[in-house]
Amino acid sequence: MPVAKDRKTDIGPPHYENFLPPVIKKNYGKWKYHEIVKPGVLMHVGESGDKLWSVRAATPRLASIETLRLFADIADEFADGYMRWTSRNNIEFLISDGSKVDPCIAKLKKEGYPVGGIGPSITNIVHTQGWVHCHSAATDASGVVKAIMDDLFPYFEDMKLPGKLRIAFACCLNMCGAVHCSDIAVLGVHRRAPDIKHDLMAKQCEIPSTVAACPTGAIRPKTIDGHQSVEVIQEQCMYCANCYTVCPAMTLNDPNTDGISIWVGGKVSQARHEPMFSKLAIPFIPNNPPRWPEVVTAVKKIVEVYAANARPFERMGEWIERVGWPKFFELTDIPFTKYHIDDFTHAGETFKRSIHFRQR
Amino acid sequence: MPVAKDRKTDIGPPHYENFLPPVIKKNYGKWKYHEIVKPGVLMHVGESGDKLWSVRAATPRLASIETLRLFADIADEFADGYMRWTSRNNIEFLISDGSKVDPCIAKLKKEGYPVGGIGPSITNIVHTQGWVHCHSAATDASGVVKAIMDDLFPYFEDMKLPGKLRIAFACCLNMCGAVHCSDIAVLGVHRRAPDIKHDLMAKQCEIPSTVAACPTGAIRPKTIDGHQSVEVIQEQCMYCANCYTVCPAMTLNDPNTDGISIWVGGKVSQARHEPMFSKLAIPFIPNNPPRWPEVVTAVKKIVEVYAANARPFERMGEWIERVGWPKFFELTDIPFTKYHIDDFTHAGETFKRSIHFRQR
Amino acid sequence: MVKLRETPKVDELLKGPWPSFVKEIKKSAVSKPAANDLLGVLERSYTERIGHWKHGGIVGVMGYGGGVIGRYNDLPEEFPDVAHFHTIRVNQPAGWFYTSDTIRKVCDIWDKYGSGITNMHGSTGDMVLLGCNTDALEPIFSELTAIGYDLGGSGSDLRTPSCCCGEARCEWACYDTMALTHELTMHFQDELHRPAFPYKYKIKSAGCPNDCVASIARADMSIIGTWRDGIQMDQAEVAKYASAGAFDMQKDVVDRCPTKCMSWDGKKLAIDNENCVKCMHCINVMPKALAPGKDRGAAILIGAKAPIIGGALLSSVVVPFLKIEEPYEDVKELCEAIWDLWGEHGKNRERVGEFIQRIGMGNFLEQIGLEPIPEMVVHPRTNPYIFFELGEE
Amino acid sequence: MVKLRETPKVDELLKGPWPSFVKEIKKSAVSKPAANDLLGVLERSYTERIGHWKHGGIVGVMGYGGGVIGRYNDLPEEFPDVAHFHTIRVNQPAGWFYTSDTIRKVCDIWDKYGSGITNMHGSTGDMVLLGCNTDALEPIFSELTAIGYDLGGSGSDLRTPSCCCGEARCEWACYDTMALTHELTMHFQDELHRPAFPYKYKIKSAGCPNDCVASIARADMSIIGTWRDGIQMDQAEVAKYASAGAFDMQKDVVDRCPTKCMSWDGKKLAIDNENCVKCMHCINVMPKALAPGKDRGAAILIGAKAPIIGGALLSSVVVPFLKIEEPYEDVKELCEAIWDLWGEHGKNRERVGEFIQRIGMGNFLEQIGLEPIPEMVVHPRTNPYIFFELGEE
Ligand code: SRM
Ligand code: SRM
Ligand code: SRM
Ligand code: SRM
Ligand code: SF4
Ligand code: SF4
Ligand code: SF4
Ligand code: SF4
Ligand code: SF4
Ligand code: SF4
Ligand code: SF4
Ligand code: SF4
Repeated sequence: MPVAKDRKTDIGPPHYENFLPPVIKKNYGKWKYHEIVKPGVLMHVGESGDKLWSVRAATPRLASIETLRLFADIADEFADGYMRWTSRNNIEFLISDGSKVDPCIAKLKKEGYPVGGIGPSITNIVHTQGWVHCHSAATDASGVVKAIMDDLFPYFEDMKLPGKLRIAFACCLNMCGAVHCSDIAVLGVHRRAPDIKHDLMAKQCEIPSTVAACPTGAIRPKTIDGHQSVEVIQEQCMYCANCYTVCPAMTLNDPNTDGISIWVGGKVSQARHEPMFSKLAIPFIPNNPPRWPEVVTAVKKIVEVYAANARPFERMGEWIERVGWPKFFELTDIPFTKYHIDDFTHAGETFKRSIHFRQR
Repeated sequence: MPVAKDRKTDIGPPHYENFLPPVIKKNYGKWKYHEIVKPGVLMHVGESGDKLWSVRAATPRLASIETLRLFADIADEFADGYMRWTSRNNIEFLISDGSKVDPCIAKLKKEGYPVGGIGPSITNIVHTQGWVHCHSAATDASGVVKAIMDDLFPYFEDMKLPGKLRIAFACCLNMCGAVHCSDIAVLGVHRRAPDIKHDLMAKQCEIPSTVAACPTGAIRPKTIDGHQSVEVIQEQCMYCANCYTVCPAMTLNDPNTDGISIWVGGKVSQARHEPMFSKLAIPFIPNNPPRWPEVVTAVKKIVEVYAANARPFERMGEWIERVGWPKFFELTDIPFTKYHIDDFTHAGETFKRSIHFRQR
Repeated sequence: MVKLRETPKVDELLKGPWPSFVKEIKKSAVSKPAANDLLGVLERSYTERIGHWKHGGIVGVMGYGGGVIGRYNDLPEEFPDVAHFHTIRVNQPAGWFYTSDTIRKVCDIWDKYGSGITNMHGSTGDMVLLGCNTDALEPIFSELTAIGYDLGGSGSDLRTPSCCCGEARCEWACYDTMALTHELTMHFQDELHRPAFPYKYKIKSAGCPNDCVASIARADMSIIGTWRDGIQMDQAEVAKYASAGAFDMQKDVVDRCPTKCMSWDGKKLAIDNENCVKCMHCINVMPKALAPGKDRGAAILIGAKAPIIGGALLSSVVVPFLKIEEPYEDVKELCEAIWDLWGEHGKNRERVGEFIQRIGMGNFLEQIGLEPIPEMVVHPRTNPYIFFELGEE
Repeated sequence: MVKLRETPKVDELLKGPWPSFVKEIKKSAVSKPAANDLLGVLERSYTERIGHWKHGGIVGVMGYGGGVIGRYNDLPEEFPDVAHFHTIRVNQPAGWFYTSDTIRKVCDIWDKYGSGITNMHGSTGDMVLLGCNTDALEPIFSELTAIGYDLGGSGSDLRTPSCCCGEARCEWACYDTMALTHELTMHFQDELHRPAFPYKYKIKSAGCPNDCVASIARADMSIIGTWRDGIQMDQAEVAKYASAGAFDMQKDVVDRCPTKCMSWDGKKLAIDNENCVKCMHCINVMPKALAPGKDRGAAILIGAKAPIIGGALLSSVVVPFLKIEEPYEDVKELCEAIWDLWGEHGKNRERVGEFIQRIGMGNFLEQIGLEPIPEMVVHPRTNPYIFFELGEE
């Protein structure tokens, strides 16, 4: 393929200063406080008295260049061309003229990019590739996210929740969406051992690294009609797909057994309670595209129970810790099964080793 | 050896009812409340209004039959012959005539069996055999306990501590004293790999069970000049003595490396805080019989710091949890070392995975 | 009357206010050569900073596999009278209650055959007779049975069950710990005397959550009293405690409640019993005013043990609440279900707590026929490694 | 202008108030065959409930080992225009700030060579250009560098560092997250572009304990702003919040403090800063009244990761407080010390968090030259299995 002559490498990203609005350059490191002036709009006030309005709009994260050009036009029209994306895939227009806030909001809504996600609300769902691009996806990402957010939409636009509620999505255990510390985590899961394409083994994989990839030691080298290959001890496989990631011949995707699990009560902020992992709520829901109604209903139910019962500022996990897991399962009508009881490396640490529980 | 003709077996222990004073038989299951009328004396009052005084006296646990006969005489004189031992090796005289309480106390003190150990005090130390009877002891038991209690004696006789303070002692990792959940635990430790008596291996041990006994897999079968024996990978041995317990040829005792470690902050009651394990405070103090002054000083220091800083009813572990471990090490002047950082199976769970700590 | 051995080091421990075990050994030494040799061995250990005992082979009484710990001295020439120095574990009466009469009878037997030294009691709960010859075992055993005593456990068997004094001397007992302990001990005599388990199995019964026998830390089966209804309260007595001023009702009681389910308006104490986790604290500080509810029973937890091999364990909840009533069939059946499973699949020297962690609590519960419920966990799993049984669906 | 593929199932996701990714793909599909084929593949997946992508072999740009994820479709005959569908990870500017001008330039390049579809942004933080042919990689790269952009990380290398907006748009930033992130990215270009580690290494920088980039959960190295002195307080503003009544000062602020180190007498708020653990809660609810102290810096934690293989990890404290000042030598040296040790002794595909657990935190600290201190643990060890280094004594 063609290669440029005076080829530049290792230049790194552009310096952020090139992209900061003057009001930020001036007040950089000297902001005094902020207010949420209305849903989706932050006003930061500098020690100088200067003000900056940030208008936050939802995006599907997967964005066409047509949309990016539209955002550029909106930025030019209302924000002197300045914008940024957030760590949760929303876009923020950085406005120094307060009078342009409402017109900007109106324009965004008209174009179909609603404004919100600030404060005690449900903001964008951190998510991953799914069937749009990844090989090991146990479900689609963008589709499930779209279906859930359509249903939870009011929570994005208003700020009526007890606290922030973060939802994350990942399409396989690799957890590219880092769902392991979310108030609600939606996670794609495989549920059967890999189906080994023995003929491809030699071509596509290294036997030793494939064997080594297995956390449970379920993979053993085996010669199958001449081919150097491997076998999987079914009872030991926990469908983590780690072998598949190092060896494409260990196919794991299966329409009949793949699906979605739901986890709750994680957080990463240090606010009040230390960060927590999400815990298993629902072990499995079958894939039901295009709108995954069972998943949507389950998530909504959990959100509603939380909204109705948590105290102000309490995150999902803090609330559950206060009322106890038995109460959580009771209020959400989710059955508690043996799958909920940990049986991995540190399982014992999660067994109840006191009698501090509420008698029923 | 001679065997009785009409030999009785499996008759079990005598029925406790044979040994209960009338006031207990009458009020069994119908006690209303109790009061600590003075150090070492409990008064239980029945719904019937009946009263029972229990006078609790210290014993060294290791008791001569001469002493047991003395106790029997004291019981006859003051308690109609009724007595019991507690779960912590104290003796209690069960008195139904209040006027006999003080004379009983006087007699016990005269005989050298002081009265106390009730309420927010330091009661008897649960302990083990040590050099008096056990093969795997890394230190003596009774001697260390005696030296410590001599020094902490005032805490036994009065009730000035914030809460109960339980001390336990075990002479090796088998922890027969179940020290793992004590406010202060004194634990004998070996610190080098077993010295293998290869000639005895065949006679005294099974190679496979010896190899299997090792939690770290440090033991490997090996033939040493003809003898079937084993070898120990030094770097992997953590001196748990488990091999020694199944195979006497793996001797572990060593005057130069054996000694004592000190642990703090455990509890078993459900009161307020769930039960907790004791945590490492001092990794090692050499054996220094007959009075182990360094151990005594260390224990006393911890008790005094706790007494001076904990809130009412707070157990050692509750207090440390509230003020933080850095504060504990600061106040007790105990150096924090890499040995304090767990490196066993669940080590990661004890790493600080938040920034919730006090900045210094 | 023998001449006592010279023990200058050990004698240091005759000093001080705490009762001295050295004095105890000397009391016996005047009439018992074994006790005198023990002094010599100890002095030697105190000088060399090392013990002198050897792990015994199997010694015991006919037909029993447990109850005796064989012990031999490694300097038999120097200390011939402790060359054999076995201990006998005598099953204590439940709650450790005795009369002067029964104590004297035991002493007489030990006087006749043993070192004259005892442990009152061993950590598991037995009355321990410390030090005798192999020959003496059978005679001691038959004389003990003659006065109504039997041996306790040792080795891979049911260990001597023990319990707190419970209803005999405590207003907080939520069930009759001593009756249960006695009945289980009698019912399982064979399991207690003839080791047939993968490893030891200990049962400890505490009448309430204060757990005065440390059952949650020291027993493979921990039976801990608790209640289901509300705490019984006498407001008048509460007020007295409040005015007595021995403690601060808000700071020391209300604020110390683990679920903060109490409130105090200066006059009345209110408890939201729905959220009470039965920790006992408020009751403990006001015995005259508060008491456990009326709907009493116990929680059953499994698996506590000392650290070897995998690290110490506390027992884990398997039955959150059970009425403890004669003839205790459900408790006995639970024991048997656990022993059958563990007995069949447990490895040699694998405690039941370690066994549960190896096979998984979910599988364990399924096998012994208990439903999984959230009370059994601190929280559900955080890792996604679920072994799905697709057959089920 | 191509004819769009029939996608009845996928079209269901055009409905509803939330912006639709299907609409986005269609926007590109009208001019981009690849986007149109992507629609077809998706419809197929939605019908069969299975994905159709294959894990790519190594594709990339000359001299780089990372930055491109190779991807191929398993139905190339049916969907020829996505037979190759690689993604390019473009290193975002720190804090994700852009101008309309720079965005348009990137769009023009992607318009010329790619599918027209992007992710703004990927989970690690990169600008992700989604789907192009192998041939297009070099041209895209040279045009990107021409407008000042470079590739991000992938594979076993330093992954694209990311950070919260920090001082640029937040009053709570305790250090300049964007400056640090930019400097580390520039300083470690080689580590970023040429995979030479045992596995990936991610760095995320959050300006304060709110951790708006989830660094403690998502980065091998989590740099979290905090402070050492007292919280800055404006009592007048506190009073305003109190009277405003949006929340209850006692219940919602004081009682929610993790160490209960605050008190409120109805007029003044008092903070015992000695016992404040810098959780941010009180500051969060009263931005006008409270602020982090003046002695600001960051805590550095190591080792977060997703579950595979040993279970998910959060980062662990290795440096409780560090002043974060240019030229950040100490942060760079810490990175290098860790990379040297892990690079030499880490196993293939072993994340640094797993590595630390394998060799032991104590040993890890010793090797990278940090003193063990109690702030690094929740509590000291509970098990007695200490490997003593007797040489030391
Ligand atoms: C823009 C953004 C940072 C960025 O550089 O992109 C940001 C910005 C702000 N965060 Fe954040 N946070 C942002 C992601 C996060 C994350 C990361 C995540 O969600 O993955 C967290 C951790 C969430 C968690 O714990 O799981 C996060 C936890 C917080 C918290 C703690 C909330 C809590 O009670 O736990 C605060 C404080 C508050 O809101 O009271 C906070 C507060 C704020 C403030 C008020 C800071 C300020 O003074 O400007 C900003 C607006 C608040 C808001 O959005 O409600 N921010 N914030 C991110 C917006 C994401 C979005 O589009 O919705
Ligand atoms: C006699 C004995 C039970 C027996 O059957 O032998 C007993 C008897 C009582 N205990 Fe206990 N406890 C006895 C061992 C224990 C143990 C076990 C142990 O220490 O190994 C514990 C668990 C300790 C721990 O958590 O590590 C124990 C934790 C308690 C508690 C909880 C204290 C706390 O705040 O954690 C109480 C309640 C209280 O004291 O306020 C309590 C309360 C009581 C009461 C008041 C119960 C009553 O109403 O009679 C009894 C006298 C109190 C006292 O001794 O201060 N008892 N108590 C044991 C006496 C041991 C001794 O000689 O000192
Ligand atoms: C006598 C006693 C200590 C004492 O001075 O009181 C004792 C003494 C021995 N214990 Fe123990 N254990 C005694 C209570 C305990 C306890 C405490 C308890 O039962 O509450 C524990 C901790 C709780 C537990 O069971 O885990 C205990 C945990 C062990 C262990 C470790 C077991 C484990 O799974 O980790 C061993 C090792 C073994 O079994 O081989 C052990 C082994 C031993 C042996 C038999 C070691 C040996 O093979 O010689 C000791 C004999 C010492 C001797 O010279 O007689 N002993 N042992 C206690 C029994 C007296 C009685 O029957 O009342
Ligand atoms: C693109 C992205 C997801 C997204 O849609 O945004 C992504 C996509 C992939 N990740 Fe990831 N990971 C992405 C962020 C993450 C994150 C989140 C983060 O960085 O904050 C995690 C969890 C945090 C962590 O690092 O542990 C993550 C944990 C993994 C893992 C598990 C690593 C582990 O140690 O457990 C793998 C498996 C592997 O490395 O082989 C993985 C592997 C992959 C691969 C390369 C799988 C493969 O071999 O094809 C995915 C390529 C998908 C595709 O079709 O392009 N990805 N991956 C994210 C990178 C975009 C960017 O550069 O900005
Ligand atoms: S989570 Fe799994 S399936 Fe989804 S993008 Fe990451 S690696 Fe691919
Ligand atoms: S899916 Fe995971 S557990 Fe199963 S064989 Fe592959 S690597 Fe092993
Ligand atoms: S703790 Fe160890 S040395 Fe002490 S009695 Fe028990 S087994 Fe023997
Ligand atoms: S002492 Fe413990 S660790 Fe060391 S070899 Fe023996 S069994 Fe193994
Ligand atoms: S455990 Fe409860 S019932 Fe038993 S003695 Fe202790 S306080 Fe009383
Ligand atoms: S028993 Fe414990 S949990 Fe229940 S109300 Fe009293 S203090 Fe609170
Ligand atoms: S992490 Fe702190 S500094 Fe950074 S944006 Fe969030 S609140 Fe502001
Ligand atoms: S920052 Fe957190 S810990 Fe500090 S005072 Fe405020 S609420 Fe308490």
